[in-house]
Amino acid sequence: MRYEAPDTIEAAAKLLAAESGDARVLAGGTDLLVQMRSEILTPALVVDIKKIAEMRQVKEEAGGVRVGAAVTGAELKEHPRLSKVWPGVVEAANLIGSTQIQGRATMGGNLCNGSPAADSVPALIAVGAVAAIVGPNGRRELKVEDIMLAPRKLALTKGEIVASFLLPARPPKSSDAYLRFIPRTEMDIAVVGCGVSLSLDGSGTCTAARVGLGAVAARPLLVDAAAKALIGTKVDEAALAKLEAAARAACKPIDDKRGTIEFRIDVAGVLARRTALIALERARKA
Amino acid sequence: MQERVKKEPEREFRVIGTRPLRPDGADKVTGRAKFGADFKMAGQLVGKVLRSPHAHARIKSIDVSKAAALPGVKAIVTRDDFKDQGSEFVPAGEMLVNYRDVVRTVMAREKALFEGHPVAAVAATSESVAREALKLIKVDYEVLPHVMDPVDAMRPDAPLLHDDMITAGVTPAPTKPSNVAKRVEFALGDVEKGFKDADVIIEREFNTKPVHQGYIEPHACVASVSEDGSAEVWVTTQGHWIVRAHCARLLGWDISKIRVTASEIGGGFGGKTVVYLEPLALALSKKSRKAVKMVMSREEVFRASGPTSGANVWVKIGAKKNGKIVAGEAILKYQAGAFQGSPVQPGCMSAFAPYDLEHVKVVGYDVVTNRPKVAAYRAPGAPISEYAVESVVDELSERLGIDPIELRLKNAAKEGTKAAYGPKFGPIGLIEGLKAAQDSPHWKAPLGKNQGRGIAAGFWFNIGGETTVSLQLNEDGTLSLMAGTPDIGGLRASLCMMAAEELGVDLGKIRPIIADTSSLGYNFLTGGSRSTFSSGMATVEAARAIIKEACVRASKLWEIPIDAVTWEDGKVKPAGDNAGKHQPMDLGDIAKIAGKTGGPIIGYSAITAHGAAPSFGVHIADAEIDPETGKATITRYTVIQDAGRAIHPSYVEGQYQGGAAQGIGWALNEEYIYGDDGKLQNPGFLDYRIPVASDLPMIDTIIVEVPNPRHPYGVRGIGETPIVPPMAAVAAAVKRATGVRFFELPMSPPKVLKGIKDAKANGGAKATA
Amino acid sequence: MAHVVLIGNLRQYTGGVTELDINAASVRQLFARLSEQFPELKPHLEEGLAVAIDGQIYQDALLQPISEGSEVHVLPQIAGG
Amino acid sequence: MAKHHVATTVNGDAVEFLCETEQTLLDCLREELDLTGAKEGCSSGDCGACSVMIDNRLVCSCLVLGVEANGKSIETIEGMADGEELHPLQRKFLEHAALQCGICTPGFLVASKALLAKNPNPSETEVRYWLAGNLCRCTGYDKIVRAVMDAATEMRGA
Repeated sequence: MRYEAPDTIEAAAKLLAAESGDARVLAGGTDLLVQMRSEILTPALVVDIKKIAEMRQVKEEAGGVRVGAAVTGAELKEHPRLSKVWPGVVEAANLIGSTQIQGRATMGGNLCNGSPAADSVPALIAVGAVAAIVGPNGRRELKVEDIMLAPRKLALTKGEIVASFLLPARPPKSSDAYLRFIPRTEMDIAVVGCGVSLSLDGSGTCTAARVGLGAVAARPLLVDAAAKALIGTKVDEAALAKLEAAARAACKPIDDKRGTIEFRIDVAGVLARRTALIALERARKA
Repeated sequence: MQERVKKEPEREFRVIGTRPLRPDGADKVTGRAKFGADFKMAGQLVGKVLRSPHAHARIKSIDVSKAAALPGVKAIVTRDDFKDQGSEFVPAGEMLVNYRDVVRTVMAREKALFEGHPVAAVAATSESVAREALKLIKVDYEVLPHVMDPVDAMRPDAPLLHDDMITAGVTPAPTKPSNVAKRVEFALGDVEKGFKDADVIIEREFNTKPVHQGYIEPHACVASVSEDGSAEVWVTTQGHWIVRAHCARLLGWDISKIRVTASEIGGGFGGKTVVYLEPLALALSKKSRKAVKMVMSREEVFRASGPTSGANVWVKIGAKKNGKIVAGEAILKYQAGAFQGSPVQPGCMSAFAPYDLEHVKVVGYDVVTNRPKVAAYRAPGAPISEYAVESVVDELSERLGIDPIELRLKNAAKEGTKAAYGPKFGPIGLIEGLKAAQDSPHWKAPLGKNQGRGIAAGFWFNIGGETTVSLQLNEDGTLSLMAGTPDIGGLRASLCMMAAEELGVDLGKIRPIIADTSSLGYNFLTGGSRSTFSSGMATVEAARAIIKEACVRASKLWEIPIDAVTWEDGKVKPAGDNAGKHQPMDLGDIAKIAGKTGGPIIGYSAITAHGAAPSFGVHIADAEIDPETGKATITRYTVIQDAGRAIHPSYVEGQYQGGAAQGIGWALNEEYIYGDDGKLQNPGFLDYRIPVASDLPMIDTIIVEVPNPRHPYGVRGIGETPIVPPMAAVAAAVKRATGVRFFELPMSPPKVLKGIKDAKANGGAKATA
Repeated sequence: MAHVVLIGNLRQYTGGVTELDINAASVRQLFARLSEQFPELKPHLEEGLAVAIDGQIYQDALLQPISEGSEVHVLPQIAGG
Repeated sequence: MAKHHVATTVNGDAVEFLCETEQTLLDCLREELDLTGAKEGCSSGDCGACSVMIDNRLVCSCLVLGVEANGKSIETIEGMADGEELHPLQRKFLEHAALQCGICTPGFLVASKALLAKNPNPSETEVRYWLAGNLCRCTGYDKIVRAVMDAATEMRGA
């Protein structure tokens, strides 16, 4: 097994594209190393992208923020502005594993690991994050909700790397939140995850909203019907009831060791309501 | 909160009951302590095991030729390297062992009986070569239908694991084989008669899942066999003499040829009382003539080392309106895994042990299934049966409108009570424990929204057994203490404290070690909550032997008769003025003259310790339930238990708290999850969910001390009882928080939420989730 | 005389007898007498049975004295985790 | 293929070792450098027994490749005591009997030290959540949490 640690993203993409065998990107390694140890993956090439400056920075861009795909959860939490403006994204990223995992795990890895239960993905979807993708044939952009197609299956071609996420600017009185359900208080994979982002006008009416759901289908979902339930309302009881129903209606979960279909559908509604209320509270104060 | 409740006025002790630092502490906080996988021998090879991917399959052939040809592969062993053992139950320390089954557990023979069952082992120059070699071994399997659960396995049409298994304990003996290894029955009085007198009868069925001990240190050993056949094993185990006995038997070697050294042990809880890797490592070492190191991965620990039984339990209890229980009956079906030997017998014997009953009947079935053979786990068998009985007792208290502690006080076993398993109890602390619970601030504290409080009692027998301790008086008056029961949680501290108390020396003057099997006489393993009791008893005897010899040496030196010298406050003194004027001598003075007055002074005790006494516990649990997700959070917890006497209270509290935490995991989230293919789906700490720090509250303890008259310091065993009450206590708390009673473990969120919803749907009817 | 109670499955080897009085001054003597009286019980007495003499459980204690009028229970051995 | 040559700093000392790409930092510490204080409890980042610091960041060394350590600064349990002087956390763990078998102790100590460096005055809840990635099966965590909070108090000079 070869190990390479290039310092430009183009070089990384070339290495990945040129490898005839299985080639893997090493970001935090918190999923890759586990899969290698249990021999689920036996890559011929591992490309460590942590030496690529562009992928390790957080910088302002067009009123929003561009977050390098290899920035760790711990670094996101320590960033002065992120937690204020995109608290949901930061709390989601900080739910990925333990404190130890936080020191390594990245949102790029969380997305590209291709798990429908990835915590940061519904939160990124909720805030309308757009991923910058670099490959052997140059750069392109993809909405986060369009990247994962099915478990372990991404809309990336050979050699393509998610370089960064743009968290676009939002109007004042906007905020977001993320909640997940797990059997314990920590250390579990989400049984259901929900991200909600919303904006209010001066009168407190919801002018824009996005709802992302995780672990309830083969891929993380952007639930338009759930957003519509909120937009144009004061996020009152009636709206929340609609939101719950819409969230549940969007679920196409499976029975597995982490939860039943019935349980996931139930809890998706519960979390959507609870997450929306947190986002609402934050937007009012924003 | 830590409290102590004493039955008798405190005896005056200098050391016992204090909280000194443990003698092995510094090495454990600096990373210097050597655990199983930390030992290394020059030129050692890496040993790895090839395991069956099937839950049940006939092994038609094993071809190792390609693997053997791989450069770096030094030895391969399969079933052909272990001679078969006859079916014969022999006492091998830990209960009775049938070596026909042990040899098949270590290495599959005719059939692979569970996913993860070893079929071959390789020793190679590196981890990667060993892994490569395993891939090159070709095993031809004929896959057979499998059966995973005891009730299914008992059906007449169930796939048979052993075609010669005739149920024992049934007369007349069955003519056809089955998966039921044994039927056991314990009865007192006449239950039918008892139930006739009952005003209320409650009958319930419970189901529990297998749970793993979950020790953080995987099994590991290093073995080295020299050309003359003498062997060294360095291993993490609860009993190195047991490892020696099993290895000698499986390999056909003399016991004297095998020297086993116990490393520091990273948790066992019963799971490290058996052999898995050791015989393989020895066989590989003999073949390769190099040291071989074997370490299980966490996945192997879950797939192939013994959890405790999952079970189906039926309980029927009858009582008078005033709460007096008149009869108790239970049927226990415990899964043993691939080979017979579930803890159903102690499960039967302990089921009703906390109560004074005239009429009891408990029937148990030991059932084989296509899972790893169960191993002991803290109070083996008791947590399952007592969970079921305590849950019915709790329901009885609701039905009769009697406070659950009052109901238990009305029926509690006390000194002189004929135990449900036969003999009369000596002095025990159950009533003291129940009263301490009643008086505890926890029991009186108000509850919040969606919270409920539950209580349950628990019992474990505790044992003694073969024990040897050697205590050497060194030239400078310091002492070296050699014990043979591996120290899992502070044993060395307790032993030194008892020796220091006897000898009147400072704790720091005694250096304890856990000796290897060639340096000390036989010791049964650390288990059955015996180590502080038994090694403590032997330590006291050894200390007294030193005192006796010290007096002899002084009398010789002073040229006065032995009865004219006496031992007082750590010194030998003339008994009285008529004995003449002599300067009292402490152990330092005695040590100086030892060589000139007859030679080195050693206190030695080799005993079979008798007089172990049961320990009763009472746990109080508060649970808060999220009614929308069914998630339970334990918000407050108190453990009350009779320790006899706490030698080092901190480590007694630690046992109480640790057992409670394991029980809470058992109650709420821990379970083996198998697919229809008979493969384990959660062989890791990610999805086998043991409690993490943020899941638990502080765990308060109340140490009740009703001394055991048969131990020099009143010690009872205390390690096992703490895991018995939690499941029923938590279930009772969940019932009171939700109004729904659950009859299945674990009470995981999907089950609890479904129970709450079903109850709403049928207007509050009881869920049978 | 000691009053002997056979616990659990043992009655299967004694033709249903669960209680009897036996003249024995030690556990060894008790086991010998029981073996003579109930040959089927012999193998079980040899491997892994415990006794409780007036409530106190003894495992592996052949030499343990039994005093006149004691109540002796014969029961399975206990191990533990 | 040829092994990687890794030059790094461990507990302040410059060290070099060779490793295969597959080897984790934990493998390298234990097998190449004979630093066996960090333990392997799961090799999947779920138990925290292998906790170490890399460039002042708390990580599971079982989820880091040995080759990634090149040029980094690593701290392990072996470097925690100051000569003969135990670190306050080490002392408090002993005083509170916050260990039974002790296999998880090095990981807990390294993680707790990282916590107190970041937050000298943590609440019980903060301690419990920070340490949620360190499994202990013996103690029920009670005495560990008490030891960490007591050490924090002492270190604050309060």
